[in-house]
Amino acid sequence: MTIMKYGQAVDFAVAEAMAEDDRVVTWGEDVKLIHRDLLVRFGPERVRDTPISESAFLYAGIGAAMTGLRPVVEIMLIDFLPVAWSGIVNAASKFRDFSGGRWEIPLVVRAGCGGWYTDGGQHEQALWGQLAAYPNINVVCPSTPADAAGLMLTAVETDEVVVFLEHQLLSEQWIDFLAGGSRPTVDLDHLIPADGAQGEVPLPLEQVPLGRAAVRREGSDVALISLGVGAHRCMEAAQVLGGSGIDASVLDLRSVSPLDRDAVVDQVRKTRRVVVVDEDYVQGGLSGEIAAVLLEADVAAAYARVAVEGTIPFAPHLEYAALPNVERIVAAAAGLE
Amino acid sequence: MTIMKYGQAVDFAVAEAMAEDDRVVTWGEDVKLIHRDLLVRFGPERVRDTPISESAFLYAGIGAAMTGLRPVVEIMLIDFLPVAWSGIVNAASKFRDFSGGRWEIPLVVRAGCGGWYTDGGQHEQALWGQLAAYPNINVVCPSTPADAAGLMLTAVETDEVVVFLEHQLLSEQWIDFLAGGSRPTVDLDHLIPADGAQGEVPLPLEQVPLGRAAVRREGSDVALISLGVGAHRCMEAAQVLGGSGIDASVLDLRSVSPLDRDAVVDQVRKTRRVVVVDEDYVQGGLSGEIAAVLLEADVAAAYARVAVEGTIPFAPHLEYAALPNVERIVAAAAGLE
Amino acid sequence: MALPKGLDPASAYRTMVRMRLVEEALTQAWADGLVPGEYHSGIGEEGINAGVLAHLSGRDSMALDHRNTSPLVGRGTDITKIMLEVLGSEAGLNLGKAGHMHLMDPSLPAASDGIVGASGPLAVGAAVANQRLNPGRVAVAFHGEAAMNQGMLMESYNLAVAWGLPVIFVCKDSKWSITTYSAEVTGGDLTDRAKAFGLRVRRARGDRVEDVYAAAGDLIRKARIGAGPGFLHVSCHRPAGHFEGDPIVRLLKNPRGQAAEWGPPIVDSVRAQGGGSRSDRAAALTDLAKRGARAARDYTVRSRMDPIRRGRRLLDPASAGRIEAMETIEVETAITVARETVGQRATFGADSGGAR
Amino acid sequence: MALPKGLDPASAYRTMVRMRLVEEALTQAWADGLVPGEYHSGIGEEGINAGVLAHLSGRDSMALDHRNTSPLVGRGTDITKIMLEVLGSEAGLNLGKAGHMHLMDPSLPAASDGIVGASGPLAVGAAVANQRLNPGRVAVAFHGEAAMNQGMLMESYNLAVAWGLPVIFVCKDSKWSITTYSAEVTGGDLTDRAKAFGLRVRRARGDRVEDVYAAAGDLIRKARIGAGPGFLHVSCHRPAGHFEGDPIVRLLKNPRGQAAEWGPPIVDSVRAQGGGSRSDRAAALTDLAKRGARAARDYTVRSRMDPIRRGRRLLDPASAGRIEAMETIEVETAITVARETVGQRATFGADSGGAR
Ligand SMILES: Cc1ncc(C[n+]2csc(CCOP(=O)(O)OP(=O)(O)O)c2C)c(N)n1
Ligand SMILES: Cc1ncc(C[n+]2csc(CCOP(=O)(O)OP(=O)(O)O)c2C)c(N)n1
Ligand SMILES: [Mg+2]
Ligand SMILES: [Mg+2]
Repeated sequence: MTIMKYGQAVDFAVAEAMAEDDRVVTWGEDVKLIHRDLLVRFGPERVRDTPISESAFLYAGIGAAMTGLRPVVEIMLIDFLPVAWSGIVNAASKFRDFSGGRWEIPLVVRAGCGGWYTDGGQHEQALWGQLAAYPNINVVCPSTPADAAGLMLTAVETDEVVVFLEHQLLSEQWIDFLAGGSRPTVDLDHLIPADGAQGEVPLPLEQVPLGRAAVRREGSDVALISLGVGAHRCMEAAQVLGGSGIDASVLDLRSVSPLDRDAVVDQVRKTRRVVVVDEDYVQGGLSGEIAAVLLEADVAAAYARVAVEGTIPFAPHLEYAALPNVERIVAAAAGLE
Repeated sequence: MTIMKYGQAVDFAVAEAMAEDDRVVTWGEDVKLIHRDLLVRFGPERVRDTPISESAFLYAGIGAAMTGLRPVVEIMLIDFLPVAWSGIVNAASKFRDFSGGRWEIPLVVRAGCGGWYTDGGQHEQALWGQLAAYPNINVVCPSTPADAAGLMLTAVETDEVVVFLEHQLLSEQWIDFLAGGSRPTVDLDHLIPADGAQGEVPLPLEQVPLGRAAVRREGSDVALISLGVGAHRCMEAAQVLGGSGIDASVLDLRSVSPLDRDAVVDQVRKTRRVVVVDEDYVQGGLSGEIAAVLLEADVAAAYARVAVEGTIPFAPHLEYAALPNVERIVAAAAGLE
Repeated sequence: MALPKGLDPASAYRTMVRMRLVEEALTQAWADGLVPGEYHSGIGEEGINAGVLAHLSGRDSMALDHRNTSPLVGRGTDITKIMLEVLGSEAGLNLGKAGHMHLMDPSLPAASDGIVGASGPLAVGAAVANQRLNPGRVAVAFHGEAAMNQGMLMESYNLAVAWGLPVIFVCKDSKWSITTYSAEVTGGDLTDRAKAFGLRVRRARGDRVEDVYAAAGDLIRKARIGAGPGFLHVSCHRPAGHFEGDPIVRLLKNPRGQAAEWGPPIVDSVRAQGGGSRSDRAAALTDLAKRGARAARDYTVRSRMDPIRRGRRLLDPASAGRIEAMETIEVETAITVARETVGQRATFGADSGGAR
Repeated sequence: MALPKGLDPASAYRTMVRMRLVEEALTQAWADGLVPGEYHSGIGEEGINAGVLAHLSGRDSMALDHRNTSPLVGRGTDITKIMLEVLGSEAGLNLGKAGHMHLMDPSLPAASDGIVGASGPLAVGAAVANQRLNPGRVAVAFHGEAAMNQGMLMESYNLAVAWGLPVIFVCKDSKWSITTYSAEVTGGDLTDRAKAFGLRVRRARGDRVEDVYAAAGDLIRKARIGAGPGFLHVSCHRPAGHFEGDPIVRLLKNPRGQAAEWGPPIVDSVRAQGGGSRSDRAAALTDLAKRGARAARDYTVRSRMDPIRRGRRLLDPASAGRIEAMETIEVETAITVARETVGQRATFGADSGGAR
């Protein structure tokens, strides 16, 4: 066990994987500086800066993965992936099937995601709900350093495509970079979940399997289901709800795809009330899928969701109101019969 | 009233709108030849061929719409929109909000979608479920010539962004173009819903509102909810189910976003059983959203979905099995308690 | 032109003939209703494909576009399996999952992508892998001239230069993009464009396999020794149009029939009330007429510019005849097997064979 | 160089001073914790912006990138509203919905897009509309040199040429892309690249507003009369780095402090078992050192290459002083109002003002 920061844990796992396997390489915009610790250990051939050409260097990751490498391609922020969406939808998602199952694509797409630090509607999206639609695309977003390291290790070692989302609010690197967290005049501590930004990481690293949720809190009255920063918001909300005698469980999905259907069903079967807390858009994504899982499993439940209902506004108080904050979660949970 | 083919009805509506309003223009790959009837009536300045540059010419549509034109931008097939996805996610979806509501974007994005005619996994996707996630993006897919014309008229006349999806199996133009329907040796009649490919269109054209579903069949035992070709498959399935004494209603959503929540709730409240029939991928899209709508409205229902579970395979019999065919719908409906 | 060093004309000719025969077998199967969906043949591109492929060996990578049959045939992928795949059989190269736009042969390796422009960055990725894991191996991307307006392809040129990769981009310039005359939607000259990214550029005539061979050889040799990427621009002609059933080809072959179909609505539209001015409409008609005339010119040069007819002259008639006979037997056998496997079918869908 | 015809040096200087003062007011507010998130200033780009803007009038369109404050200031957008928006107030230009990366002023019209490269195709779209609805109006896209590797921007060059549009692409070449030295990831020469698309190309020095004015004027005049699009390449320097709080700038300003933070993990990593060879690691360190040296060179030329210092020489000191005084008053007033509106805040989130 050792204490690590969230971003550090991700890089630590990448470093472990790179040390283990020569075929693991990484590229993306500014990675040489952002991941300078990887650069100086593995050299400029394995840690490459790219031009601002997301389509080409993502597709190149696919091509490289099909030709023997195991690339970790960094797309900076997930908001920029739409520039290269076709690589995901039409290539990464399809080529194994097109080959009749003969061709694996051991590719990790790494990107920051999520908001709360006020960077505007084009730099704080989650987009995980839509990504999860495409066949053969695994999508994960860890909420703690241990999961960050464990899921990254799994992501690099699996022969499948994994979109690995680092929540920007949890990552010390992104907060410094994007929120100007370096300013002594700014204090984001009340927004940043301490347990998420820093925490214990098992050594040697342990893989965290894809598609396995983690129960963060057991409760009998209502299940709060989320991931990333949302999982922490749910913990806080559970605390508040506890104060009014509502006993909430918190399920941290960790993976959006594959989705841990059993865990969802187990929790909600107990509580018969569920609030899905999702930093992604309300329609077309994760929160609806959870509803479908419940109905398919024939679990009758009072259901509510707290998600993003439009463009994330820039002004801090508007942004806060638009994101799934604790107050909204508590209100939704308390409002369920 | 007059009889029109599906693709013809779309072009007819575009022509009406262009004749009405000088600011309506259209561009895309090969539109001059594909929509030659528009070209010869409105001239080469208003009907333009583009280079194969989806990102640029979609974004250009946004820029033009913000500067006084009302463009109908054709992306050929929706499978190619991922190349330009950022234009939807980061611009078309966001700019009205970014402007504080001051800037409208009267843009239609027109594209073929959907399968059944065996064109492989990169040319037959629906993708409507994910598109519906993005704020301020309306998404429609008509199932009849009347709806095709009526929805296109609405799409061109609204000040919002509308993704207008023409189902390729219903469109005589796309079937000729992509399925080689011109071959005397090929007969696709058993696959093409006759009522969808051709039908009555009111004259003068009547707008079909966005976000309004149409009840195609009233029934009391199970609600089949779909759109596009799926609506026709549901009608056929309802027929079959009727034979076994199951009385099915069929709801044709027409719009994926906005979604006609009331119509969904109304139907299922009556039947307490629902099958969502969706040509899009099973996760991350429409079918989950319908489940959420039901749970949010507190409608307990037996729920099943028939959707696409992986890459659409090329071989005709595999493709047929992978798409939401009548047999799958009937089995799903019959399987509900 | 003297034959370039290293070119075995018999082998190049055999490759071209084999490609042509396979394409003809498949286009015939398409016409017979046995190939579902679209089919984009590589007829007319044999000189390009054979000229480039003659330099590839071992596990050099190929990234292909929608005209991928011929390059696979030329690299030795089992033609029966290709045919079965294109005919939609589970016994096909990719178990019936791919179809002709996505033929995949990991054993070469070669991947096809139906998204225009994607072959470029895919080849770049393969080249990164080769550079690191197997120095000396190259990756070749095949794409059309119209694909050069697709951003990701241009991005991939830049990336290839920036990273000094062993990749060669082969631009097959057919002058057409489906029904669009590429020059009408393209700014500047394409070789200038490639040069401006810092690519080493060569040009060749696609109807002369020896010309392609020489130009490609130069670029591929340099790429192999780590001297960076190359761009090969090759002219070609596509007598069959964009795909089988191409409406422009139908128009050219059967002007009356097509006019009967297209004419009345065009006439109605030209006359319709509301819309463009008289000169707008006239300009539109001129546009269409010009396109028709260009198509008539470009689509009918088959025999004169046929790489196979020209390639035949590189060897003596008797050897050429022997090659043709042998290849014909192989291809005939393959297509017969494929046709028998899928059986007769006039319709697609659930019951239309292929499972066999 | 004699002053180009039509340039009013006082007006250009006033524009530049106003831009600089607004940027300084905002970067100070950022440092004070009043601007949430990122802030990319246009300090160093005033010569470019003023030189181009001097040719715009009426409803010429602008499509802007992440450095959009200065062009809006130069076109006359209310600076208090800009500041309120950047400080996150609902009283801002865009009701607090946009923030600094997305400032929108439909009344100009001008749109900003934080997605690198998007300004190009947006301007192309505006140009299509202008061409049809308001001949004579132009659209200008501002973008960086690194944006030229983004496919959609290159696509938009081609589209502009193919459609003969009244659009001008202004490439502000800062040599840097965040922390990446652009030349390291870019093939060929950027003006060659633009030329190869068929764009009319001019170059200018961004520290000389008169030079920019002359080059831009030529391109804009031609675009207005329908003679097609242009590309203007302008050098510039960004002494403040990519954005406020830029880690490289922090390193340059406070080498010891930053070294204390970055050093130990770097040393650990260089020494870590497993990984690259000794020469891989040495190459990596050389890489970083080279980058640092380049930054030290490029980021510290502020005074020598400052467009405002140079621009001041174009008029007599007294007039310059008057302009500075007047603009200072206006900008001071605006930022005071903005600061008072949002109040003090050391934290972002629900309670952090802005609603006022
Ligand atoms: C991104 C994308 N846009 C459009 C298409 C449709 N499409 C298929 S082939 C083609 C034309 C390609 O022209 P070119 O690159 O010159 O190749 P050619 O067909 O002439 O060999 C188009 C537009 C596509 N497959 N992908
Ligand atoms: C598509 C996309 N990729 C990456 C980014 C992150 N990003 C913002 S600015 C920038 C660098 C832009 O460099 P350049 O175009 O030279 O402009 P400069 O910042 O130097 O003015 C990058 C990579 C982005 N906003 N959008
Ligand atoms: Mg072509
Ligand atoms: Mg720059």
